[in-house]
Amino acid sequence: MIRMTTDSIDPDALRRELFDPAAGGYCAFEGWVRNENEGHEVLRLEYEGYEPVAVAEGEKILVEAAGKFPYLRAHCVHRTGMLEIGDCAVWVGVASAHRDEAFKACRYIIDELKHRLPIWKKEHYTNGDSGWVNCERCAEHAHGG
Amino acid sequence: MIRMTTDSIDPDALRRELFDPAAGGYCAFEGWVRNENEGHEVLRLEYEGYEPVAVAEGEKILVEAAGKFPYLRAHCVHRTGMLEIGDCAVWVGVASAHRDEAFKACRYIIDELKHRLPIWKKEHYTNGDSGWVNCERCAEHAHGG
Amino acid sequence: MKTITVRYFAMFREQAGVNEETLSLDATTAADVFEHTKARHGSSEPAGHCKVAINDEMADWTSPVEDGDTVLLFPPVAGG
Amino acid sequence: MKTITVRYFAMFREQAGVNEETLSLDATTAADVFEHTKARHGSSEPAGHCKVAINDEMADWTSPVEDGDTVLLFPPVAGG
Repeated sequence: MIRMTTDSIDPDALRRELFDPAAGGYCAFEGWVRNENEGHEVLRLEYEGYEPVAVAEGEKILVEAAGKFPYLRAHCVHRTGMLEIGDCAVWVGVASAHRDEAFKACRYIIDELKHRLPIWKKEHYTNGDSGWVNCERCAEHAHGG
Repeated sequence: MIRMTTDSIDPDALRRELFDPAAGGYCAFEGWVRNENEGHEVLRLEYEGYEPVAVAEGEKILVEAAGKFPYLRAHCVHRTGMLEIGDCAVWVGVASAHRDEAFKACRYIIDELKHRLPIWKKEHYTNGDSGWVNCERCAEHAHGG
Repeated sequence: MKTITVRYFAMFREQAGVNEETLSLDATTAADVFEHTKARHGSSEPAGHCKVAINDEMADWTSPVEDGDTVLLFPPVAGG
Repeated sequence: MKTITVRYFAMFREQAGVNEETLSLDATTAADVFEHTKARHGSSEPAGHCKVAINDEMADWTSPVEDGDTVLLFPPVAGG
């Protein structure tokens, strides 16, 4: 299950939904708004997403992850709107029989999600400026020449 | 920080202790008591640990992880005593600037912890039997010949 | 000429100054629509970093567009 | 002869039937203590899968033991 919300994310409630008596390992990832990006002091982050396509693409990613790293349950929630430092922007949780699949599926999901879902973030800096953040792979590509 | 407890683990409270305004990624792992091991139906698990050495060795592991995958904060709690199916036996949480270090440090910590800390588990099976579980690497070694 | 509704997101929306507009244009593929809007709004973002959806389905730049389609233009994404 | 206190854990405790005992024995290394207790309690666990601590510090099987030391014998561990 993947969903988008403008409410604050409740990791503990989400985690409980993944309980399964056959699960021996649980891995979660959270993306938090941090106070700095590439040398700029960040005040807050504004997330914009296009839900119909984000949810469809997210479901594909969960199915792909299950094919590669069979897990028992996985959920993902992405928040949009204006977020403050320390807020949880994205949460991914995976429960599986053993820890290897939980770690690998969780990592796969967050990595794919970050560069495939139509979600954008605008950083608001302490100096009053703001700017859209480019995707990681674009940045890597650009840095690589 | 690493600690051992006989109380139930509260992941949400532990997670809050890792908040850091410079943290952009948070990875957590939990080991849950599952209902099956190597074909045996498990009723409950009994954990025994030797705290003075477990804590000293755990602190070493956290320092090693910080050297390999610089993170901002990491905690670990291992529970001992009699645990039921679904109970959280061990929790590891890592907050770091970026997600790669959080995932890798978290994985390193749980992997090392599982084979270095003086902690043992005895499985109680539905048929009334019980047995000490051998360490993963011993089992791998034995299976490998 | 085809009637195509174009929806802009994030940076593209700010460049266009509108969320959405309906254009009459000669376009065979999604790339044609993108090039048209880039010229129209003075954007220089290379298509390689961007994504496109047609009628809420992820598509390729070579995907054909039909009269009445809605084309969604996604600038470089950065979730998480 | 040295006086060595041996503490047993998990499977070793069940095999020995005691948590701890104080032995008088000829032993130079931790391995000597381990072999002695194995013979004493009929255990066959290879040392390679086990760990040892001396006075609450992790040690090696080749670590020397002194009169008055406490040797902790750890069967194969399985945390998490």
